[in-house]
Amino acid sequence: MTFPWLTTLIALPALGAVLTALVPSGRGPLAKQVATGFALLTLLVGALISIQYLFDVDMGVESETYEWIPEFGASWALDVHGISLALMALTVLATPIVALAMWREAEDEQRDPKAFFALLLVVEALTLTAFLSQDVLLFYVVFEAMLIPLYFMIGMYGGPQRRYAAVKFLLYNLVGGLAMLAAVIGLYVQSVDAGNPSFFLPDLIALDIDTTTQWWLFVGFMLAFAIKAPLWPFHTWLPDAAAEATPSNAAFLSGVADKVGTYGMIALVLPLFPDASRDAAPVIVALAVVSIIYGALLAIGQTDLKRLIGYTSISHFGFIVLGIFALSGQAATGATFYMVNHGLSTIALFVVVGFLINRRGSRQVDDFGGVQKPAPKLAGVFLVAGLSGLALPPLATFLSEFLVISGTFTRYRPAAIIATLGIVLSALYILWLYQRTMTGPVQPAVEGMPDLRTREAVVVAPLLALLLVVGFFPKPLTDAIDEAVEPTLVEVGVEPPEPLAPVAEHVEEGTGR
Amino acid sequence: MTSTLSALATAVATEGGHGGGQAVVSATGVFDLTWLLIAFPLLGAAILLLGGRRTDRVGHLIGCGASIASFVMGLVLFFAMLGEPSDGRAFTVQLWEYVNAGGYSVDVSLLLDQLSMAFVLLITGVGSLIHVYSIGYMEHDERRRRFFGYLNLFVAAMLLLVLASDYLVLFIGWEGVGLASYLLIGFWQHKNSAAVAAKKAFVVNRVGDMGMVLAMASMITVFGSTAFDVVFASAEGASTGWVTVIGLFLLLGACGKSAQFPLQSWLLDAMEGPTPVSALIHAATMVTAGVYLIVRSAAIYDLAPDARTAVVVVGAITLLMGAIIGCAKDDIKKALAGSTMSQIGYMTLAAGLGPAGYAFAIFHLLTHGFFKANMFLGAGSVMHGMHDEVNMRRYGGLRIMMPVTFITFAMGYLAIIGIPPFAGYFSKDKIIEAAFADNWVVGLATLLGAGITAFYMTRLMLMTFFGNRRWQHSDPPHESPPVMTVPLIVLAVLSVIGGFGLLYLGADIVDWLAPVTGEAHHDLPMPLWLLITITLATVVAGVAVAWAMYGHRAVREDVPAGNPLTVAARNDLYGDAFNEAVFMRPGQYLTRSLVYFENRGVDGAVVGTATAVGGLSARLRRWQTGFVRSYAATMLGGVGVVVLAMLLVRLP
Amino acid sequence: MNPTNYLVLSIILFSIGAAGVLVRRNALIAFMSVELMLNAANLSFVTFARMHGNLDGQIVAFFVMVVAAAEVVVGLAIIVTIFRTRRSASVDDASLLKL
Amino acid sequence: MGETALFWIMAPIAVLGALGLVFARKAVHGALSLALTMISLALFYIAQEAPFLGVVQIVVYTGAIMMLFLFVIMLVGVDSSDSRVETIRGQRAAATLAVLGVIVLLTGVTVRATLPSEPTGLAQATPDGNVPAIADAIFGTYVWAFEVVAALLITAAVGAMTLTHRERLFHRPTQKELSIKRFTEGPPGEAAGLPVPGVYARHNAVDTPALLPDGTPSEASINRVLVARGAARSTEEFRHHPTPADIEAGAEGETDEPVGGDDDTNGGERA
Repeated sequence: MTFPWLTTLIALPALGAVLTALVPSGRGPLAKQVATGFALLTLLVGALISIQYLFDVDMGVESETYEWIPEFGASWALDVHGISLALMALTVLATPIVALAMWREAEDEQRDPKAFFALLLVVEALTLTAFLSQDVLLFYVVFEAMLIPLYFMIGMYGGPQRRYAAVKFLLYNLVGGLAMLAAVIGLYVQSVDAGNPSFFLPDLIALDIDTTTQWWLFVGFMLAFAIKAPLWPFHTWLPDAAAEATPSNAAFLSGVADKVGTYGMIALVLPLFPDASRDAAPVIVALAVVSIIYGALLAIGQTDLKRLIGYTSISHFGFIVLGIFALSGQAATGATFYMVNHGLSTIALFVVVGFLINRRGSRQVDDFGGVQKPAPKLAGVFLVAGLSGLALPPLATFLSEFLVISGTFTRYRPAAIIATLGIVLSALYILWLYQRTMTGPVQPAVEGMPDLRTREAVVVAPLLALLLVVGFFPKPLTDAIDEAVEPTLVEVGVEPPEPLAPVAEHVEEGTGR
Repeated sequence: MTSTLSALATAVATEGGHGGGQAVVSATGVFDLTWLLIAFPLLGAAILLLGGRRTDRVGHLIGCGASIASFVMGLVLFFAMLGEPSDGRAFTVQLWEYVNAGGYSVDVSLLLDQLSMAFVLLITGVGSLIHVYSIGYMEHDERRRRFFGYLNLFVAAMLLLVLASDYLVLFIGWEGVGLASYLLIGFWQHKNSAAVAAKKAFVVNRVGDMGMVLAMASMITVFGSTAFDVVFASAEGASTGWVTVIGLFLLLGACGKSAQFPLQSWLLDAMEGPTPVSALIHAATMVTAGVYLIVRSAAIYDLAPDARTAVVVVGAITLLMGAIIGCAKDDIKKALAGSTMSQIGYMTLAAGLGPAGYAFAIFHLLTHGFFKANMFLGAGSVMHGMHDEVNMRRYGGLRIMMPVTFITFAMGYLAIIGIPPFAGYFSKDKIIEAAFADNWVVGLATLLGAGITAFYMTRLMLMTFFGNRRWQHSDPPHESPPVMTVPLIVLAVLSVIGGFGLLYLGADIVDWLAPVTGEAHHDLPMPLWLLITITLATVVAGVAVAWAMYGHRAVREDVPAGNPLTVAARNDLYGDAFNEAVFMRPGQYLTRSLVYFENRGVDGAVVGTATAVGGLSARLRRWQTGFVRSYAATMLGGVGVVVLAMLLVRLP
Repeated sequence: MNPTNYLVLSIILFSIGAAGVLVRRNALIAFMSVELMLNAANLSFVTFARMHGNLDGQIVAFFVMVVAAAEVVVGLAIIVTIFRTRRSASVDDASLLKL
Repeated sequence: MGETALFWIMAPIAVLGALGLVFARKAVHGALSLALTMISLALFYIAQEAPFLGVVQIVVYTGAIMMLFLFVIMLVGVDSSDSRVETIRGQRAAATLAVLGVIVLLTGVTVRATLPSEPTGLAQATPDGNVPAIADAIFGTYVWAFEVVAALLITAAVGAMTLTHRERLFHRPTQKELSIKRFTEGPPGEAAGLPVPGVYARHNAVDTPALLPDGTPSEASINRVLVARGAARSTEEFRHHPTPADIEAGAEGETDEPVGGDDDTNGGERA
């Protein structure tokens, strides 16, 4: 019996949440320290697990299965593969950063920070469970349970319209969850019919479900994930939530928690319903392309900083979904890689925008102008975060976007060409935003705006540094992802496209490609 | 610098045979250190940009040091390359594996061959001179350290661009120079016009990047790789349709970066940046990246005649457009920018001519790098002395006040209009020859371009350095300090001897490049002497017309109304107006209507559903009377239904 | 005698009890109607116990009685409390459980 | 044979009792009809080999539960009778529909079911007789349920006490305090206490008002509960109409105001 590292990884933030909640009220700083401490501990364990899978060092991490509801064949089954590894790493990394970023947000709203930090850890624990779960019922339970802490985080600590945004967020996702519940039950019934009642993912993947049933179940799962992800036209909760939640909360929501949706698509939907996925891929690809362009155009048209970032996320989620349903190894690897990069990049953007809003006391783009002059470092990190948002090489976002586009190009050429327009539009919304807020004559209201503080620098620096380092050396991560993506695509039954032209012989010998 | 060239020439002289597709070998010895070329400026940029205020005092020295170190490294590599046989001068340096996804793998590796060597020397050489020049030019700017950081970043990215051995890695450098260009155009961020120009440059370049991305995606589809060796070696196996598509996509990318029609509009606005930036990025190096791309992709264009035709057409259009715009501009930098567009049009055109033109494109690129950098820096020197005045109608008679600037500028002037034996004569004449050999129409376009070039450059010279003094400063114009004039002198010398040196001192640049680009001989439709005579006659005619208009008569300080062509040229031939009417305005309407649609349509549907459910609930609420007997009746009815349902299910 | 007769009687009593609950406003009568329904059910249990020769039916009836006794105690206490505050034993007067 | 006779006699009685419950205007009548039904059910239990249950039915239901109902009915008002007008719209229709539905449903089930025409009987199940067998079951198989039910009963008893208990908010005045209060605060006419009702030969009853010395009937002399129920007789009926001679006599002395009734202040004492 080896040490249950994966369960420990989930238990740590859960324990941290309990301890944070137990801190006597009025001792805000202590609560924050406890929460951040546990987030860092989780990061340590997460790093240990990552090292095993990224660099092939045996740390004794193994998949775990414990009985949960044996009557239904439901179990507490955890495992790590490349896709979940990438997202697990993102989650454990993002949480302490977000915790540090929201250090003063609760106080700014005149509220006790205790609950805020405890809820953050709860979301972390649930998100990690979702990424590591090998049991569909467990996945469903945490998928839904995640809504509750997020609902409170948006509804208690946000802007003036926070209740509206929180209810909208909750209702939207509950609708999706309902459809998914029906599909989960349907899936279970399939396993019962096959004589092996189980919620265990590999068992379910091994089932041979007829195409019509697959379609229904596919629609149930996809609706939930498309709302969560969010995919056009199920996206309208995100801009509201992004605008009303506190910046760090919005960062965690769209940077990490929403990845459960895209993770579900690639890790559950594709292997579980290969025939339906193959048949529906053109539709989903079309929706994804619409998301890309639509999100980008709306981002251009926004006047609210946080809403703008929210719409950019919709555009980027479009790329991720496009990559998943392009059904080529390259695009799927790119999409998973994109999830991580988009997480880092969006968190950086939201957090920096949060610094700005916090200083100026306004979310309107027009209230800024010439910030670069009084606060050059702030403008610098804003620019780098923005450049990661527009996928500028060598920042890691570039490679993922390129892999998605080129992988899609091998199968769906018109879709890939239209999606490429997103490259131009993203440059337009980011740089136009930068131009309106950071450059030009200094507005009287931003004169004397303080530059980046040490805590803020500590928050942003690791994100940007990671984007750069991963951008230069993506191979360990993409290899791990690629390894996990390949069997998924084999399950779906698509052949990797062969090059159209025969590769010249001497090259093949010469470079060993 | 001069020693470099003579070394180059002698080296070329010793080199014999040629033919495309030389063998590429793994680097050994000093070639293993090729990465240092990029590492020096990259390190410099990192120190300057992350070092903060601590490096303020020595920032410019670090910047120059990094650039010069890279240049020295380039020289070392160059001499090492001379020691190799002429068909064994291509080396790859494998740095690290970049990515392997779904069967597509990329290595970060560098390719050092004759073509990239020429670029390395151009970039680091001219770059170092401009770094030195900037010490003086930016002396009074409080953000000088940052300026040097950006310049170093640019040099590093540009070197990565020309040294990459994979299109994806090339693209990283490609975007890196775009970023540096964005940062440097918008360097004076407090000016709204600078910020807008920077954004415009980046966004227009991104349109070109679409082409790059799609070209790479096509390569992956067709060849399964974007590595130069795989793509070039397998190109013959691909269908002509695909090769043409790739060629057109690459052309789109090149158009963006090199400001070729239809993506030319950003270059004139880019003059908002500090003048050394205009010299380095927007004249000598970055804007020529498109030409490099086309020449580097020779293997693809050789197989795609239609794509080549497109390149020629684009080059010809841009060459004339740039020249016409250059004729009408009163802003000295914009006039030079028009000229740059036009000259790059020449290079693109040459590159589109296939193996017959590749070498001449690069040749002209190098000489243009010398004389255009010279003239931009000269313009900067003039502006430096004229308190940042850029309107030539406020200049006049400056040759007395700024003798060094005048002389060096004149060298550049004579080079660009193609007066023998200055550099431009050799390179441009070769292109005109090749164009005539290819096609009459294209040849006439290049000839006409040469005439117009002579006209607008003469106009620029006359308005700036001759004629009546139209400036009213209490403080008269003064010559720039030596730190600025020395680079000018070096570049002026190169403008004089560059062309001759590269072509005749020893041997031919065409032979030097032949292992990379291949070689083709062309037959002229007329005797060579006749063509040279015609060309020179055209140039002289252009000069004469300009003299008649601006030397003979006094230059007016106010702007004359001008004929429709002049007005059109002043408005950049309505390129911006076209973009605004066709892309910006409809785009704004689209965005606005989408925002409306989002709020009313998509979100409206959602909120409407919620409201409908709410209304329905309000009605259903009336069932809740509070009367326990009603509830009991409902319960009994419910029990009945449940029992019935159970019976129906259970009973047969 | 055919035991089905008892069952039919039980049905009739049960239905009358149900009707009493539904139509009578007086809380006491409604409550007594509930008791009638319980008794009707008990009759069925006892009948079935005899019909199948299984004592469990009687045991269930026994428990029903005990629970009914407990229910009556609490129910009457509630009725008395309501009567005290409202001076009325009509169930329709206590209709506050609504929006 | 005997059972058949018993059934056909007692079954109509049981149904009549049930109908009486539903149609009785006064709750007390309903309670008595229900008691009738319960007794007949007890007989059915005994007839169906369940003597223990039959006895329990009589003791617990008829004896205890129904008495409890009667007590509460007395508390609420034994005489009050309900109106038959239905106030909830559609309630009667809904009730009819639901009840008919249930009848049809249950009858349908019973008729369709294949039931033995002769009962098996409990002889085999209860070799030692009914009561020991039930004891075996309750304290054997169902002992857990039995214990839970016991707890339930205790809880119900405590709950009922808690529900009906009224906390005294004020100090309850003693008789002594009340009489002191009468003398110190009340009108002098009431110092000796309120008049007692029913002082006539004709109506020696609590529902007739007392006549005060001046001949006016006193409302204060009648119990409030009777007044509230409308069971008290009218005071006008007993008013003494004075003759002219009386008036003269009255004019000589002071005319006392008739003792009016702020009887609420002292009502508590009489009650």
